[in-house]
Amino acid sequence: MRVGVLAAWWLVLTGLLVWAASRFQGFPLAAAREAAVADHAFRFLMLMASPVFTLVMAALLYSVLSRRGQGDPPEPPPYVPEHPAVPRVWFALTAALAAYVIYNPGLVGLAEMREVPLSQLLGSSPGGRVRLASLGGAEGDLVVRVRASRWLWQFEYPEQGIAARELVLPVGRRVRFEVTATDIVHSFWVPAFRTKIDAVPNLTTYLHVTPTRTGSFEESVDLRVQCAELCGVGHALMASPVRVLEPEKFDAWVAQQARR
Amino acid sequence: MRVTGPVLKGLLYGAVGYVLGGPVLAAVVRAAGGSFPFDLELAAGSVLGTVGWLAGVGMWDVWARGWFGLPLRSWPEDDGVARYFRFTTDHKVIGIQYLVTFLGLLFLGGALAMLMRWELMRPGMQLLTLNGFNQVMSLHGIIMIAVAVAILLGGLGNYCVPLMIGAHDMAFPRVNALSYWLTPPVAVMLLASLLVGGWDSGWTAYPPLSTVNAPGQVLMIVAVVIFGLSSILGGINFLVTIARMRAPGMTWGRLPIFVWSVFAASLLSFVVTQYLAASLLMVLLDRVAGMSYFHFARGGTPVVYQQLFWFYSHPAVYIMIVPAFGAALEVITHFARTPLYAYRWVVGAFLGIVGLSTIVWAHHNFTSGMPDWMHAPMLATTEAISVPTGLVFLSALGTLLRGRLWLRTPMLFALAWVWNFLIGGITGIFNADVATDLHLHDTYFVVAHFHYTIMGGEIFALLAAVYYWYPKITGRMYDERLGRLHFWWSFLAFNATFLPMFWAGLHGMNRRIADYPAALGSVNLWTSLAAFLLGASFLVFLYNFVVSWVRGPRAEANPWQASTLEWQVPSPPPVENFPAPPAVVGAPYVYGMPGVRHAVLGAAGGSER
Amino acid sequence: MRPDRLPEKLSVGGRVFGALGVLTAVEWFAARWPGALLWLTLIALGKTALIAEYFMHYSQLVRPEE
Amino acid sequence: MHPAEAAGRLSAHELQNARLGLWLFIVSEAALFSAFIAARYLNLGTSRPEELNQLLGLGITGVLLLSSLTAYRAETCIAHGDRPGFLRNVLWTVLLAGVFLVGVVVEWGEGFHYFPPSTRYGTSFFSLTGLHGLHVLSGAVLLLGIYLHGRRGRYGPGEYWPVEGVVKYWHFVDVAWVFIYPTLYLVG
Repeated sequence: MRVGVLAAWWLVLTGLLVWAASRFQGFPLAAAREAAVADHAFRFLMLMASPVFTLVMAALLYSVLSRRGQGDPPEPPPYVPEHPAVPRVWFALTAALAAYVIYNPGLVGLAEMREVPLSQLLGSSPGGRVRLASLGGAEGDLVVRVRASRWLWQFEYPEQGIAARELVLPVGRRVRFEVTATDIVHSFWVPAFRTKIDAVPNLTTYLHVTPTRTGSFEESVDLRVQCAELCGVGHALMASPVRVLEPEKFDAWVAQQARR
Repeated sequence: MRVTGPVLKGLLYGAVGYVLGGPVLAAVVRAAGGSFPFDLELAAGSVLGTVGWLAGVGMWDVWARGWFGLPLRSWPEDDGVARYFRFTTDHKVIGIQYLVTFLGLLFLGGALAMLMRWELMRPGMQLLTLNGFNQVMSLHGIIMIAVAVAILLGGLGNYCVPLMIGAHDMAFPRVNALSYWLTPPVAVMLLASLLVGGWDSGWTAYPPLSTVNAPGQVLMIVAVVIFGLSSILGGINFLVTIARMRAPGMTWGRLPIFVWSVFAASLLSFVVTQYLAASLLMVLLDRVAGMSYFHFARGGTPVVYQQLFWFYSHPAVYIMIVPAFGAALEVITHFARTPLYAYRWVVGAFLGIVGLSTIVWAHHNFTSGMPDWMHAPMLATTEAISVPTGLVFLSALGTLLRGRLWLRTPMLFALAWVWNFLIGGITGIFNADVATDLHLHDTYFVVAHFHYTIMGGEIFALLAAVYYWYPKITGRMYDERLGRLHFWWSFLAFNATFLPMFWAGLHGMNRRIADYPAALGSVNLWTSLAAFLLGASFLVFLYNFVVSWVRGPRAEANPWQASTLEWQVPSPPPVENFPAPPAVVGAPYVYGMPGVRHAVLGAAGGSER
Repeated sequence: MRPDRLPEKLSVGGRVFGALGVLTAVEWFAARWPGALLWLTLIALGKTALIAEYFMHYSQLVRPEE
Repeated sequence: MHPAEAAGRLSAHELQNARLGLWLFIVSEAALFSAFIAARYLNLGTSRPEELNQLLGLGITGVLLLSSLTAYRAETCIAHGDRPGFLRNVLWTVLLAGVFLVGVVVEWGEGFHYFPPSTRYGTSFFSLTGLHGLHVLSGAVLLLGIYLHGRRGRYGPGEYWPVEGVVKYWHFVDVAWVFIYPTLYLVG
């Protein structure tokens, strides 16, 4: 076996893949701070995975192209004892790589998603009034109560005293979603925000999102609330449009809703 | 009648059992003024029906009569096809029973997948109703899960493990037969659920949906619990067999790697399967006994189900994939004509996977509303599992690079396994990472990921193993040209089907939906067309499998000139496997070591027949 | 296995039963101590060990002649 | 079961296989109980109602422990060839199992009144005692079978695997209760 040829294969393939991964643009619309975190983690994982992927590819290609035997079956090659260091080095390298990926983007990305320092990752979430809570710190500039039922979404704005069947948000403000369900488990997911949380009966879950650009469902299908947990007959169709507005337009919308 | 007698008797007893345990019991209770919900009627009927089936098919005659001090009865001995329709204790017959039954279910599940892809080919509803799609999707899921758990362990594990360790049979031959004969009622119940409204909660059966949907859910629960029992009994049987039935000299360090993988998977299955049974039984209790585990109106806590369920169901994927690792490495080492590289590290990796897999379950629950403190540790343990898995890759690649490759059909499928599982494994990292998983969870990205691991990983390894052991099992050779055609066709179609699904998932296509936004139309059209090609490729396999068994050229004892024990006896092996216990004297893979042997067979055995 | 050892073996069972009874009594009071769950678990594990060792002959698995 | 096995005649190798298999089965069963016990804590922590009949709970716990002793005595007797002692002790074990079941039924009657299955405590109480009760019932039936076989002259020193197996299973049923009792009656 010629290690040099194998290494050349590996370097060439890695170069190609890293180039492709770093230029990868195939993300859906990104309309929130959380989307940027997720997409960054996604791209970073692609970069980290590239050399691993190409190493296996190179070995596979090299062995198929250069290590094919003659004969039916081929004469076995003379047995050479294994060098004991190889598995140890492999183990150490993969363990180090796994440890790094656990740290970044794993724990780092998780902390960024929650907007908390790394040291607080093991803490549990806010509030004595819920036994189980979910992702995100305690505060929000705007509270939206999300109620899922078979098969529709309802959004309440308790501070504004209004309710709607369409999710309308102001751009640039941290929204605290308080999510629950009236019947069975649903999941609150906006693809353009890259995050979701289950809507569970007898439980309130939390999700924090800061929209970073305006837009609407009419412009991009990614701006929709889509149920992501199988909930029976209407599951596929359980979606609501999302609109992200400039703050003043949002205030106007609130005022208009309040009059109705 | 000689062929179908036991099965007909089993069906008759099963029907009687169902009627007595279900409708008749319900009528009696109702006549006495009690209440007897239809769900309970279905559950009681199907349990008693299964008992009746087992009694009719042979357990009464060859087992239970002894408990009452009566002489045992058995059906007349038969070498022909009839023995495959009997309660037989020969592990080779049971292995073939498993293999053929679950290949049939694999094709059935595949046909259901074709239905789904037909519906998903274009946006809007064409072929199925919304509810019909959910039922087809659920049925596809649970059938394929059952296939993935049982086909490699129950089929090839049963057939090969006793042969590979030099035993005459499994440790508990009758328990082995029971494990198999428990599975036909499972299939019947799953299909019969369509008669009572089916069920639409997917194979995961998350409550509270599964506590309030159609009665078909009850049949699904009973079926899965019974299947779990079969899986537990099979696991115990493998553990005792491998621990205590090895031939003289077959030390733990000389076990073929496939045997080790079966051992590791059995270690998992005999414990964690109980958690699946428990979580589904809780759903059943909610339904039939009015309990409040998960039911929303009675203050239940649905999140608890997800913890218990995944405590089984994540290790379950290792019950599926670890034997596939073993089978693929087995094929790779024989067809690379060199000893398996880093054998001890792989064994350690299998056991490491077994250990780690019990502390990773909550990565399925990142978005479920579980306590926040669970995210970080579960993320870490999940990603740590890539380290032992990496050792499996090291072993495969080291063996390939040091060998002289013999590219026959089994080897081609084993190489495809490396490619497919690599993609499946790497995309798993994206699902283990919270920052990316919050978006990707419950999307087609996950669908693509687990089809790459289970279909691309396990089923491709299964195909490698089926082609590899085909001459041993059937005594005939398959058609090599058709085998290669099947390989290239299915490998290309598989990747064409599932690679685009990653893109669809990233772009907002959630899983288990009958309809999707029109923007996702073209990727779905492509996926559907590729899926039909993939489905069609299996017809080549089916043709090759059936026709070669009937008309293929006779196979020699050892067509691959392989070193392990099962190849040192005639194809197919005699009933008693080895005329006398073989003496194992060396490592399992002794290629390129002149004069070194794995085993010496007894005087009457003879390896070069 | 000599028959004359029967009374001796039976008395072992009696002593184990006595120990189990004492542990159950301790359990009854341990439920009121702070950190009861931990104590109760430890006591239950202790009872399990007694039953597995003396009643179920756990060691037979390694030493078959028992 | 093969007549030879029904009488308990296994080779030493088969006996060790059977023992290991039974132990693995017991570990598996323990996992099933542990799932239901875990659900009790996950669902409602350590809270429990005041109306539990503590005296009855303690009583049936004692009865079950005592039945383990008689089961042990039965196995030891047959191992030493004391058939009358064996039969007497098996019968005592079955009797104690019956007393235990009667106790559970009485407690169920009270339970239906104070904490029916639709309440969160009732859910765990009835499923744990029910699951365990089914094991007690099946164990009692098996013990009865052993008794009937034994009365017809089966089993003897060195050939009593069915007795040993059923008795081991019975001890396991006792161990399960060792965990269920504090879970349902004592914590909180």
